[in-house]
Amino acid sequence: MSITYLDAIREAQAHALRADPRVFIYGQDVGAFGGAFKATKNLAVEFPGRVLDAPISEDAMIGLAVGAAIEGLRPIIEMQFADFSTVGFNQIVNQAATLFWRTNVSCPIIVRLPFGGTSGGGPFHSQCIEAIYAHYPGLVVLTPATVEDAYSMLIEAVAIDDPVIFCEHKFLYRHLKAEKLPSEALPVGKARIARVGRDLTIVAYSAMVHEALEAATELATEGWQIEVVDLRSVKPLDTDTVIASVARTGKLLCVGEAWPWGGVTAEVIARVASEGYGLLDAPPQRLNAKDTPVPYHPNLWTAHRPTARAVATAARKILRQ
Amino acid sequence: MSITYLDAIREAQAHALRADPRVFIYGQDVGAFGGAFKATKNLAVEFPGRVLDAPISEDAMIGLAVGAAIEGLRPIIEMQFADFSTVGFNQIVNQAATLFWRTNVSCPIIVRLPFGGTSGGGPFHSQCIEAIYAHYPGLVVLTPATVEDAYSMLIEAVAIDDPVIFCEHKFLYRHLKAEKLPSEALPVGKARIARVGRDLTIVAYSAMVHEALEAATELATEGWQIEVVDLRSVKPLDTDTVIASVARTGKLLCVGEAWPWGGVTAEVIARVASEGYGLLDAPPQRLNAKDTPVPYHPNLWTAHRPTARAVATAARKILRQ
Amino acid sequence: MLQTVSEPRADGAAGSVAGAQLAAYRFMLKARLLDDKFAALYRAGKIHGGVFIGKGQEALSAATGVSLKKTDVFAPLIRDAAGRLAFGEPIIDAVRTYLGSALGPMRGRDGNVHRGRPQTGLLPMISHLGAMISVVNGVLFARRMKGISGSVGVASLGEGATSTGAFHEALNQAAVEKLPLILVVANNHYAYSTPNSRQFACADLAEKAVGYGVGSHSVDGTDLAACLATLTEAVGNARAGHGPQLVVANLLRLCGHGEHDDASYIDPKLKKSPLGRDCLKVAEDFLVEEKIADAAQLAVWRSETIREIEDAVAIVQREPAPDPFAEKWCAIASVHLGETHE
Amino acid sequence: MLQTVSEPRADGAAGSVAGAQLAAYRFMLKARLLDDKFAALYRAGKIHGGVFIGKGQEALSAATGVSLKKTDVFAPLIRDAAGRLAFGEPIIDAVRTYLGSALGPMRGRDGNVHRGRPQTGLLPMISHLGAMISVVNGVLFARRMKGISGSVGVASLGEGATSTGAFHEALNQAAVEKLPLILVVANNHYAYSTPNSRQFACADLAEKAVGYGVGSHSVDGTDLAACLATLTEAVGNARAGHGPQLVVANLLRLCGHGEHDDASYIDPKLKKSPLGRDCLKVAEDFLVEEKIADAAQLAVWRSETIREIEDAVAIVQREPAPDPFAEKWCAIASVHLGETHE
Ligand SMILES: Cc1ncc(C[n+]2csc(CCOP(=O)(O)OP(=O)(O)O)c2C)c(N)n1
Ligand SMILES: Cc1ncc(C[n+]2csc(CCOP(=O)(O)OP(=O)(O)O)c2C)c(N)n1
Ligand SMILES: [Mg+2]
Ligand SMILES: [Mg+2]
Repeated sequence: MSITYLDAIREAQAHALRADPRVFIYGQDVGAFGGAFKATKNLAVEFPGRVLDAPISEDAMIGLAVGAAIEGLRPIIEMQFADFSTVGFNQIVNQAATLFWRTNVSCPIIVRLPFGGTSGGGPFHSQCIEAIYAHYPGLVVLTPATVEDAYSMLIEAVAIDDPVIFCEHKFLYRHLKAEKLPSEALPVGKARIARVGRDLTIVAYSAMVHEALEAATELATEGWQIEVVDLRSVKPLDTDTVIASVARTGKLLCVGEAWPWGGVTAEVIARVASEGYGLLDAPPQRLNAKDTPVPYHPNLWTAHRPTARAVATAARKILRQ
Repeated sequence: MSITYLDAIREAQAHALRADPRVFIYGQDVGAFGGAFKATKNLAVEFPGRVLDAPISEDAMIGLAVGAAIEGLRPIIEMQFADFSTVGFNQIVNQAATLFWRTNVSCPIIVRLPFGGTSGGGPFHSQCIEAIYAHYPGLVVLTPATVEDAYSMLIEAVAIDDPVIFCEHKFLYRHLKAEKLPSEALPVGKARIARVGRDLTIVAYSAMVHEALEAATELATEGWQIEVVDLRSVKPLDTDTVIASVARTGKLLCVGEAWPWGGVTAEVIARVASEGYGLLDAPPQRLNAKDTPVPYHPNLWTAHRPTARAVATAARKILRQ
Repeated sequence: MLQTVSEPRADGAAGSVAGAQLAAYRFMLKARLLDDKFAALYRAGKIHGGVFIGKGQEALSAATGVSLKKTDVFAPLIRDAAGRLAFGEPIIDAVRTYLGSALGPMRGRDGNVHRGRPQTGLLPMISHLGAMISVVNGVLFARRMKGISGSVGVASLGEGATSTGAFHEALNQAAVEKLPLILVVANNHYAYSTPNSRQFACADLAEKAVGYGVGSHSVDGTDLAACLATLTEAVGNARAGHGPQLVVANLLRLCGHGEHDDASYIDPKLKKSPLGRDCLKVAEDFLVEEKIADAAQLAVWRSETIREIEDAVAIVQREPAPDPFAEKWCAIASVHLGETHE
Repeated sequence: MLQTVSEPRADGAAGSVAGAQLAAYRFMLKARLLDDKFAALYRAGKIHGGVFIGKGQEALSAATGVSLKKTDVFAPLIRDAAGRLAFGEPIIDAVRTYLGSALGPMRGRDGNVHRGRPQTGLLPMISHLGAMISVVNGVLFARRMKGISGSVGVASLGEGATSTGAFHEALNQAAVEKLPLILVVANNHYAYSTPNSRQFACADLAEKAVGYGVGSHSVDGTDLAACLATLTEAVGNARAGHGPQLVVANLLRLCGHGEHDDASYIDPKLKKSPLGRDCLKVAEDFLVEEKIADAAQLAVWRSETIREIEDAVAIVQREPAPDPFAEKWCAIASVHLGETHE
C-alpha cells in the first residue's frame, strides 16, 4: 500500500470526524463531490450532515466557523485554493485571530489552505501566503512537508484551541508517498532535522524541504554534508532547533517558495542574526521565489521558484566562502 | 504659520488635483464632510465632481480605482482606517498588484491608509499592516515620518505608475508640525539619515522615527552618538543607505510599530545580515510591538508599542556589548 | 391600573404587550442615560478613544433586545446600548469597557462598544462592518448541529453596512442554511456623513429580502410599539423555522456619528420630518397616553436609573487599570505554542 | 434568400435581427470548435494547467459579445470564448495564452482563461470570482469623468459567484453611480459541483435586481434568439442611461467544470429538461428553419473554422516559449523602484 500526502489529509480528517463529534467540515464542493482536490472524498457519506458544501463566500465561511467554535465545535474550513483566502482574510486575521485575546474564549478553527506552486497554476492558483497569516498575532501557521506530518499535524491541529492555518502543498498532494500513516510524531511547534550534516544548515519548509534534500544529496557527491531543517510550523517558529543546527554547521541558507519581502526566510534569518550571531561563520543567505506574481508557463515557473539546482548553487556559494 | 502632517496630506492632494486632471479621490465620507480625519477638507468644493463619497465597500472601491487607472486616471482611495483595508485586500494584492506584470498596462492608484496606534484606538483602529502589502509583489509601500515627507511623497506617489500603499500615521496627524511645506525632497525609494551618529544605527520608519530620535537624544546625554535612519519607503527598501550606516556604526537596532513576525524589522535585519554581515560588530536587534492585537487601554498600549524609553533600553543593551 | 415593574424584564416571554412595552421603555431610558453619561465623560476627557451612542435608535434596539430570550444570540452594533441592556448586559460591563477597567469583560484590551461575552450569547463586535453576521450564523448552525433547537440570533446593522460584502455573504449563507437569523437594519439615513443616496439605490432596503429568499419587515423606528410588534413577529418567524428575517427600521440618529461629531451634515428637513422624532419621548407619551405609566413614575425611573449609572461609574473609577507587567502578551490560548520571540 | 456573411461582425450595430443571429451563431460555432480544440490539446497533455470551456453557454456569451461595440468594455469569465470572439478577441490570443506563447497577450505569465487586453476594453480576469465587476465600474466611471459618453460595460458571472461579497459591493456601487453596467449571470445551476440549493435561496436570481434598484432581465440561455433580444434590450437600456442591468440566463453547462471533471454530479433530470438542450444545435435548427442559413452553409462554416483554428494552433506551436533569462522579474512599471534584493 502507498499513501499520498493527499490521502494523509483525507485520513486525518476522517480520523478527526470519527474521534470527535465536535468536528465538521465546511467548504466549497467538499460534500458529495469530495473537494476540488478530493481531500474530503467519501467523507460526506461516511459522516452525514458533517461535511457540507459552502457557497462561494469565503468571508462568511470563516465567520460561520468562528461562531461554531464559540459554540464549542471544531470546524475545519477548506479553502479551494489558498489564493482565495484573501477574500476571507478579514475574518481570519481580525475575527478569528483576535477572539481569544479579546474575550478569553478560544477559537479552535482550522483553515485548510491548498497552497504553493504547480506547473501551469499561474498567478492565482500557486501562491504561498503563509507569511501574511504568520504576521498577525493569534494564529498558528503549519506547513507540513511530509505525508506523515500532513497526517499527524492535521490531527494535532484539531486539538489546538486556536485558529490554525494549515498550509498543504498542492505539489506534494499526489507527488509524495509513504508506506503507512505514522503512529507517533513530533509535536506541533518543533522543527525536525530532515537530514544531518555539519557543513551548512539549510532551513526549509513544505515543498522546499524536498528541494533542499535533493540539493543536499547532490552536494554530498561533492563532499559536502548538508543539514536540512524542516520547520514544520512557521508560527510558532522553532528558533531553538534552527540555532542549534547553525551552532553545529556555522552556516545558514534559508529557502522558501514565498515572495522574499518579509517571508519565513526573513524571519528565520533575523532570528538567527539576533540570537545566534556568534555561531555564524559566513553571512546567512536566503533563497526565495522572485518578487513577481507566480508565472503560468513552466519555463518561467521553474525559474521563479527555488529548485534543487538553485538551492545547490546558493549553498555552494556559502560553502566556498 | 504651522502645518501639520495632516495638513500636508490635504495640501498634497489639493496640489495633485490642481496639477493633474486625471486625479480624483474616492473614499467613505471624503466628499462634503472632508473625511473622517479631515484629510480632504474642502476639496470636494474646490474640485467639484472629483472628490466622491464611496459606499462602505472597500473591495469595490479598490476595484473601481483599478478600472479607472486602466482608463488613464489616477485615483486616490482613502481607507477610513488602514485596518479596514483587509476587506479590500484581495483587490489590492491580486487585482491592482498583478495588473502591470500580467498585462503590461500600468496601474497607478494610491491607497491611503491612516494607520498606526493612538491612545484608545484599540485592536481595530491601530494596526500597522505595511508588511502584508510589502510582502506581495507589485506594490510600492510608503511610510512618511515627517510633515515634509507626507507632502512630497504623496505628490510623488501620484506620479508613480504603480499601486502605492501610502501609510499615514494617525498619531502624527495633528501631533507633528512644520513651518512650511518643502519645495524639494529626497526621491521615493531613498532612506534618510534623520540623525547622524557613529555608535549605533537605529533604523525606523513612520512614527517610530520620532521615538528613535527621542531615544537618541536621551542616549546623547549618556555620551552615545546614535545614527537614526528613516526608511521612508518600506518597499522598495533602501538597503544601501542602511548598510552604509551600519558600516559606519557597526551596530544595528531596527524599530517597528508593527507585529514582529515578518515585519519591516525582520526584512531589514535579514538584508543586513546577508549583505552587510562583516560590518556588524554586535548582533543586530529588533524592537517591535508585542505579538498580540493592539490594546485599547493606554497602560497596555504604551507597553505594547515601542516607545522612546524602550528604544533607549534596547539600544543600551547593544551599546554595552 | 398602572403596571409597575421594579426591574425591567429581559425576556422574550414578557407577558402582555403593555408589559413588553414598559420593559422595553425602561431599557431605552437606561440606555439613553448611560449614553448621556458616556458623552459627558467624553467631554470631560475621561474616555480614551471615541464614544458612540444610540440616541434616537433606542426604540428599535430595546425592542430587539426584549424580543430575545437569554439563551438566544445577539451581535449588537455601536448604537445598541438599549438592546444590550435588554438582552442582559449589566451596566457595569459597559462602564468597565469604556473606562478600560481590568475587571471588565474586555479587561482593558478592547474598549467602548467592542464588548461582549460570547459565553452568554452576546457577541463582541469587531469594527469591520458586516463581519458579525456570519458569526451569528455560526453559532446558530452549531446549535442546530448539536441538536439544540428553539434559539434564534440577531445581528444589528446600520444601513451603510448593507454595502459590505460581508453583509451579503452572511445573509445569503443564512438563507441557504435556513438559519433562524434576524438581521436588524437601522436605516438612520447616514453612514457617518454619507447619505443614503451615496450608499444604495433601491427604494427601500427591505426590498433586498426577496433577492435572498428571506422574510422582510419594515418598521417606523421611532415608534416603540411598532418596533416591538415587528420584532416580535420577525423573531417569532425565525423561531418557528421560517428562516432568516430582514427587519429594516427607518429612523434618524439624534447625535453625531461619535461624540466628536456634530452631525451638521444631517438634512434639517429630515430632522423636522416624523423620522426626526425622539423615540424616547414618543414612547413616554405613548405610555402615558395608554396609561401604562404616568409622568411621576417616569420621573422616578429616570432618577433611579441616573443613580444606578452614577453608582456604576463610581465603582469602576476606583477599579484597577490593566497592568502591563501582569500581561502575558500571548494572543493564543495554547500557551505552549506562543512565540517567545519578540 | 440566404444571408451570407463572410466574416462574422462583432459590432452591436449589426444591421438586421437575422444578421445579428447569424453573426452570433458563427461566434458560437467558433467558440465551440476552439474549446473542443483546447479540450483535445488537454487530453493530449499539451496544456499546462486546466482547460475551462463554455459548452452549452455559447448562445448567451455570443449574444453578449455581439451586443457590444468595440469601444465598450467587457470582462468575460471562464466560459466566454464566444463572447470574447464576438467582442473582437482574435483566436490566436486564446491559443497563445493556453499554450503560454511569449507572443501572446499574457506572454506566458498568465494562462488559459486569464487573458485580455485592457487597452482594447477586454479585461483580463483574475481568478477571484466577482472581482472584475468593480473594475468594469471603474472604467465606466472614468469614462464618464473624462466626458466620454455612450459606452457600456459587461461583466460576466456564474450563479455561484453571486454569493461573493465582491459581486454585491460592485453591483451596489454601479447602482449608486448609475453606471452603464450590464451584469450577465449564467445560471448553469452548478458552481463546480455545488447545486443552486446550496448556493442561494431566492426563487430566481433576477429577483436580486430590485434590492439594488437596477434593471432586471431573465432569459432562456439555450435560445440564441432570446439571448440576443434580451442582451440587446439590456445593453440598450444601459446605453440609454437607465443604469445597471442584471441579466440572468438559465442554462446548463454541457461539460465539466474544467476538462479534468466529468461533471457526473449534474442531475440527469436537468440534463433531460429543456435546459439541457445544446444551444449550438438549437441555434442551427433555428437558422435553418428561419432560412437564415442552410445545412450546406453551416457545414462550410464549420470546416472553415476548424481550419482557421488548426492554422492558429500550428502557428503558435512554433512560437517561442517565454525565456526566463530574458525575464526582468520586476512586477512594477517604475523600474527604478523595483527591489533589487531577492
Ligand atoms: C468595513 C468597514 N469600513 C469602514 C468602517 C468605518 N466606519 C465605522 S462606522 C461607519 C459608518 C456606518 O454607517 P451605518 O452602517 O449606517 O451605521 P450607523 O453609524 O449609521 O449606525 C464607517 C464607515 C468600518 N467600521 N468597517
Ligand atoms: C473567491 C473565489 N472562491 C473560489 C473560487 C474557486 N472556483 C473557481 S470556479 C468556481 C465555481 C464557479 O461557479 P459559477 O460562478 O457558478 O460559475 P460556473 O463555473 O458555473 O460557470 C469556484 C468555486 C474562486 N475562483 N474564487
Ligand atoms: Mg446609518
Ligand atoms: Mg455555475
